[in-house]
Amino acid sequence: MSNHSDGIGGLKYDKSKKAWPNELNIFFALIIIVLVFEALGQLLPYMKGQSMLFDFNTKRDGTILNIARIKIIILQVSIIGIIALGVTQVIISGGIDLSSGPLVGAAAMIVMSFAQTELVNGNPNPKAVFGAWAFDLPVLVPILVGLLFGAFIGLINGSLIAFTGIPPFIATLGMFLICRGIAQWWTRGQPVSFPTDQFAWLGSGMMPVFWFLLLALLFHVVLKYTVYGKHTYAIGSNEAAARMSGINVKRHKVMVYMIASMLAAFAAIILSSKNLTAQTGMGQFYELFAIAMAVIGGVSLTGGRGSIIGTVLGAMVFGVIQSGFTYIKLDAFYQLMAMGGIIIGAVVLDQWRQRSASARS
Amino acid sequence: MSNHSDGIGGLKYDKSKKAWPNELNIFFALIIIVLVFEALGQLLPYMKGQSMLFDFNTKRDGTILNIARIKIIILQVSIIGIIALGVTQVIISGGIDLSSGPLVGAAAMIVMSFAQTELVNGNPNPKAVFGAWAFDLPVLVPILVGLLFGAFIGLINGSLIAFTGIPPFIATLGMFLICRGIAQWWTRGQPVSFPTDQFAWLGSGMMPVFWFLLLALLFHVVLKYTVYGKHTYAIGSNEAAARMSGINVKRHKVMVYMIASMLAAFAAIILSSKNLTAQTGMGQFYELFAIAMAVIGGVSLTGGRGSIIGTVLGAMVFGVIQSGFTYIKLDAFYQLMAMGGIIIGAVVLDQWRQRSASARS
Amino acid sequence: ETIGVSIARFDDNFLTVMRNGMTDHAASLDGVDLQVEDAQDDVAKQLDQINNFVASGVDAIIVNAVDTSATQAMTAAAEAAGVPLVYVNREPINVNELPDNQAFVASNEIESGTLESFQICRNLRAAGKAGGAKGYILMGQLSNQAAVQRTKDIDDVIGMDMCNFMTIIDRQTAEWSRDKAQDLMTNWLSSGEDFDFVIANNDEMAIGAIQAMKASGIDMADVEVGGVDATQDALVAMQAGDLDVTVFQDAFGQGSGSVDAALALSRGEELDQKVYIPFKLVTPGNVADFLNKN
Amino acid sequence: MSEDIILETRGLTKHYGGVHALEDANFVLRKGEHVAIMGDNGAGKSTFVRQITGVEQRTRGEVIFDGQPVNFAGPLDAREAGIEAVFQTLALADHLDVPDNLFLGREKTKWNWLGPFRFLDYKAMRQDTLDALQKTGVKIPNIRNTIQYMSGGQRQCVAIARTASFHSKLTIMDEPTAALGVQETAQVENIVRQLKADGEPLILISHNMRQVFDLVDRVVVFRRGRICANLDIKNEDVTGEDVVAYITGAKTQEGYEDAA
Amino acid sequence: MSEDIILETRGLTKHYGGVHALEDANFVLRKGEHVAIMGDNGAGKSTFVRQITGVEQRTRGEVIFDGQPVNFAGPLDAREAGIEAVFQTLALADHLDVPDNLFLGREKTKWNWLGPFRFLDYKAMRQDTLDALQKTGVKIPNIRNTIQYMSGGQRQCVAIARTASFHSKLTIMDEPTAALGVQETAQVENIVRQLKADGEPLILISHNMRQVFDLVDRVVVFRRGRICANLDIKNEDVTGEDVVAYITGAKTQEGYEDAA
Ligand SMILES: Nc1ncnc2c1ncn2[C@@H]1O[C@H](COP(=O)(O)OP(=O)(O)OP(=O)(O)O)[C@@H](O)[C@H]1O
Ligand SMILES: Nc1ncnc2c1ncn2[C@@H]1O[C@H](COP(=O)(O)OP(=O)(O)OP(=O)(O)O)[C@@H](O)[C@H]1O
Ligand SMILES: [Mg+2]
Ligand SMILES: [Mg+2]
Repeated sequence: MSNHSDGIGGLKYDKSKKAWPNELNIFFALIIIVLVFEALGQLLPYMKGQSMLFDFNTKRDGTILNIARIKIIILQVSIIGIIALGVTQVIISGGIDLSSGPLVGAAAMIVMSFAQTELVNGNPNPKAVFGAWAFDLPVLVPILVGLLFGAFIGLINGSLIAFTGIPPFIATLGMFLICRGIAQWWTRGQPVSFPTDQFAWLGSGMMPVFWFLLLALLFHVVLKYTVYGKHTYAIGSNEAAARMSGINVKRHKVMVYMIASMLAAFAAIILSSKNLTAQTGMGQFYELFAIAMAVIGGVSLTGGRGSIIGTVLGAMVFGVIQSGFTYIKLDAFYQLMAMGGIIIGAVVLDQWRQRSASARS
Repeated sequence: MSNHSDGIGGLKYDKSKKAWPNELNIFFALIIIVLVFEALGQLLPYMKGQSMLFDFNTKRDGTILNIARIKIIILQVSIIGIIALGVTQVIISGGIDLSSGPLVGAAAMIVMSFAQTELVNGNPNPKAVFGAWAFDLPVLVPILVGLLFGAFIGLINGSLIAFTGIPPFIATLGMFLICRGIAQWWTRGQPVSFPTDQFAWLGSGMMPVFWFLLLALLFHVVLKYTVYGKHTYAIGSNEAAARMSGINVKRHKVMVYMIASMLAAFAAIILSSKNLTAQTGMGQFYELFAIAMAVIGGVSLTGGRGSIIGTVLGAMVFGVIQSGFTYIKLDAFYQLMAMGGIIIGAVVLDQWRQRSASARS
Repeated sequence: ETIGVSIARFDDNFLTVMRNGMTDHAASLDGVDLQVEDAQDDVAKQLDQINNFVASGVDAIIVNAVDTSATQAMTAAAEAAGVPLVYVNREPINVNELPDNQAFVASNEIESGTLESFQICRNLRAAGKAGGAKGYILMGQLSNQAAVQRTKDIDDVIGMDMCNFMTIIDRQTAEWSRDKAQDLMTNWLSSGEDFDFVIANNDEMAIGAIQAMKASGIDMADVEVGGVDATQDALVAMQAGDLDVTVFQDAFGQGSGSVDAALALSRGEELDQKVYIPFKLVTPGNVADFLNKN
Repeated sequence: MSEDIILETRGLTKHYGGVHALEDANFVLRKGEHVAIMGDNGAGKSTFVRQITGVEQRTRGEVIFDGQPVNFAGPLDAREAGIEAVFQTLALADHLDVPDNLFLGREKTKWNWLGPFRFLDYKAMRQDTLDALQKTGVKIPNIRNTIQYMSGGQRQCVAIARTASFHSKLTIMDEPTAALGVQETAQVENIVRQLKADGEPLILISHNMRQVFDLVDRVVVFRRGRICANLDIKNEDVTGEDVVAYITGAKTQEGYEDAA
Repeated sequence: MSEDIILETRGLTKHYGGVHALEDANFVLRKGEHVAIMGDNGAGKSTFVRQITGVEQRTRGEVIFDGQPVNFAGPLDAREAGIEAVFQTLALADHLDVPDNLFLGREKTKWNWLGPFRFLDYKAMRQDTLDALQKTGVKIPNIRNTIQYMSGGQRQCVAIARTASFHSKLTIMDEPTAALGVQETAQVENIVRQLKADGEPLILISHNMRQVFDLVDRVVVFRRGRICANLDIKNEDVTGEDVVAYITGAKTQEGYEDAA
């Protein structure tokens, strides 16, 4: 971009000391975590010198990389990652969305009811929700139903926040309970299973990763280069100023929450397709982890700051941690503790790097 | 207080139009909710004209009030209410505490291990955690152990937030996971049961209510009339200003989180005593409900505003809702949805009253 | 040999006993490593855990399914990687289509709720209440299969001619928790309605209800209370005459049995693909037999 | 009503709870006229501006803009009607950089068929920003830094540049030079003179007597929430001391005895 | 070093990322002396104040206060050492009322043995607040309203009253009268004169030439982050035009050629 026209005099400005992009810190944190796991693999006696990301026997894939592990690292965070993309916008706009986890549960139940197949191994579908008319519908039907449901929930969230002025925490906490209620009420707690092949394809294999990265790219562009993105940052930075500058803050907030809920609903589609079932408990704690991914990625909970790239890296941190724990065979109790410690550590590291960067310059 | 010396000239000031205290709104919301339940009792055919709070048969207590119901309304929220007192301060100081729920689980496990009795129905205690030395200890031992554990967790939370500058959401989310890990690791998931009689007394009958109201009174005074309280509000209102005014912000934050965690640990003592057992899953979602109680009670999530009276009323809203649902025999699915709706509704009502109050004047 | 284990929930009392059965048994065998993971009641997480096990190159996988209707994707994942898989405790929905290197060691969930409510029905008849008895149902988390199934079992029993004198005043969820059950029961008591039985989806909730009833001075001899699991706390309550019915499931045995099955599969040994472990009814009459089992 | 009135308020009143911040303000501004509002701190000047621009909803009274009674729901409406304002609180988004703030709410864009997702034309905005800032005389080492750490005067100049960059039917400036240095103040005063030359009307709030006498045609004095004087300083013989006397309450103009 | 120096900085420097906001500032203040700092917007004046008061940590350089090299970890340390400051951003807690803000960090209390839980003496603080505000001449209808909605000038007077209420070894005021009305400005200038009479030293940042010439003994001019002139206006023959020339860079004083 233009280089010699960014200032209009005044103080001396030393271009070589440009601010260090936030995302790099997270990237370093990620690398450090990987290195720690690799080191543990070498040091722990019972690991017998195994590596996390490499596979020197090349027994399975013929490459030196442990492809299976690299795949699962990103696969297992793709779905929460999709939610985190929406949550990122919500937080940048100064809000918060607690309803995304339960929304996943409710949307999955509803979507799957429209994606069922008639015959399972030649027998009638034992989990049928509706009558014959709802069997083997084209895959677009459940997708549309899901997105519409998400848009509807987002519309309510957004309207409550924009027009009644209640705190986003409360509006989405209320919606949290409502969505859990919907999920359980839909089939009175019974799971819904056996989707059509078309539907099953959506979340099969590495498809979740594909969707995640595609959407991440899309929303990276939207947040960084469009008016929608700029207004999202402006509202989160100073809502009163945004209003005084002539931004239609209310309408914009409704949009932000609708998009976030539609992303959560899309995550529900992919999730139920991946698991070939929908269950009322699906999506538990997803809202917390989606928020945590965003925050680890540098999104500020007071609004106005953050990026999609950061959130994607934040998601990767979780992926690496989860796979790393299984890889070093950590006990489940210690996993929880270590996960807590690493989340804190990653953000502390980020803070510390930011500070020392500004002190050094 | 002094009445004629609050201004020094300038505009006309009309004393009769004093701002309407926030707490009154919540009180009205509470009354409206009660009235709705009473009306439902009259209107729903299967309720046969029962009343929620009154008992015209006076068959059990000899009074016209349904004492049993009034007791349970407050009893069932007392323990989360104790947590909410601490959370109130944390939020007023501009922070948030997500770790209180899991802290309850971990503290309960630890406390109960020091409160076990030797003989159960004449047989040795089948759930013994430690050896003989830990049986039938004086009740002060488990209490002190619990409070120390809480203080320790709070110290870590507070220090992380104050000294590393990471967002409270992340510090306490990390602690959330760590505490869940501790709870499961303590006995590898086994519940701990059969406390001494002394310990069992702490949370028996209406004792939880007693503790809740006592602590509420204490913290009402602390927040409103002491330097500690004033600084808590100041930090939440404008942290930079508080620092520039010479408040030791870091030390104060550590205190706030320590007190909050000690209250959560105390809640764990009362809870495990009430249930005569400690289990790793205890306290699930308590953090969310404690925050919701505070926010319904008018505590602002951006800091600087709120009161203990509000939080107590917020807790009562939850108590009334929960009892009301059982009273009108609402299905569990609808309970969740209705609870979500009522939480939103109560806060919308509050917002709306505040606005119309300022518009009217 | 390394075996990856995914347990539906770590903070479930029954599953904890089963888990201990696995670890204790594995520790007694030479060269067997267990890697136990907590699926936290999340089907998706469980599937990811299986994939992580595959990436780590484990020799076999044991799954305690969060949701028995979600087992198809797990079977497919393990089959594709060629890793043997054993389902434990909960019968997978695709039990009849399992590939050769998969097996299950489980109980039929329908038994537990049925045994429990039928025994309550018989007790009520014995107490001379066949003319009509009212009661409450305490349900577990509604997102959980066992809760849904056990509640349905109660309805089925009441649907039988022999037990249709029982009527349900109200059914609510206490989410498996003693505390919530205590509060819920107190709420019910405050309506002042008379009742004869309380059927809970697990023991913890039954104990919570008992604590609430005792606190308001109800004589436990007048009320039939049933739970499921036969936990230590429940057995003690039964000895004290508070709890009337519970159902024992050999958690420890299921745990160790699943480890044996997994080892057999990974070594290519012959094995019964389906191992059913029956539930057993526990009443004050035979409580002594179970005291040291779970 | 005569044709050449751009803004008129009748009985405009605003109470905040018990505080009567603005009481019965009758105010007229003609096309092309520059008027200063003066008054003590807390006299209600900014409150008056907030009512006109729709930032707050008035307690009662009428606002007539460009011949139409108006009732702006928010500042967006006011801006669309043609009122540009520099608020005392500046209304800047702290985490955005200078061009973003300057064009907030009316970004230059490409591919407008994309609706809310149309693309920003960063390059054009940056160039225009440099031009607009030049006019205020402020110095900013790097306009792509976020605005949160800029000095008080730099922030104020960004807010002024924003208003000065867009043509409008009425410009309102609430203490625009309060934080400005000597040079910057002179530049901003030049901007005001340019507006006068262009015939654009202006309401200027200022505590600076010299500035007021240099720039405007007429002074309206607020005291304790009421208008207490309306002084035609271009044509009548009014001194700085007179104005101070009105501000402090030593004098009250005929016709405004209510404010005494 | 002579005994009568209260504050001295040597080579004080502050960089924010690439922005060199303050470069090699050598500054001396004698006991009882009143010095003004002037300079363009963004020249680094507030940055200088923030380094002295420990609000930020300097990049390099030394600060010697009252004969001791100091390195304040935060404003609390600076205040305890005896430096009172009115910051340009005012540092007020929006949700508290006027007495709370005035006494923030040094409340009047009872039952002090309760430590951090000692009780506030609201009544005494309210009375003292009214007295302190009186001195600034500001009018506030109800001091028990929260400060968030008060006018710009009211907020500024609260910040000034706070500083003026407590004795100190050094007072620093960053543009204290920027938002003030005519009367209030006069009152605040009286407060400054009183400090002079009491022999308390002062650093005053101001863009108001008249005010500076009325009040202080010496003017230090900042330009582009550096000190470019040190003018003894009491004893030498310096005019306003001279000062402006230094500010704009038309002139540079001998000994400060670096700043050119
Ligand atoms: N939202 C509000 N709630 C309560 N009081 C308010 C509110 N806004 C303003 N006030 C009060 O109204 C009065 C007028 O304020 P205003 O900001 O209009 O003064 P001003 O004339 O602009 O003063 P200044 O010259 O200091 O900017 C003040 O006493 C202020 O405290
Ligand atoms: N935290 C910061 N990060 C980056 N740049 C900063 C920061 N603080 C100040 N600056 C820059 O340093 C320069 C000096 O700012 P300072 O506030 O000291 O100016 P000033 O002389 O007080 O101006 P004014 O008269 O407008 O108050 C400005 O260009 C400002 O943008
Ligand atoms: Mg004003
Ligand atoms: Mg400054």
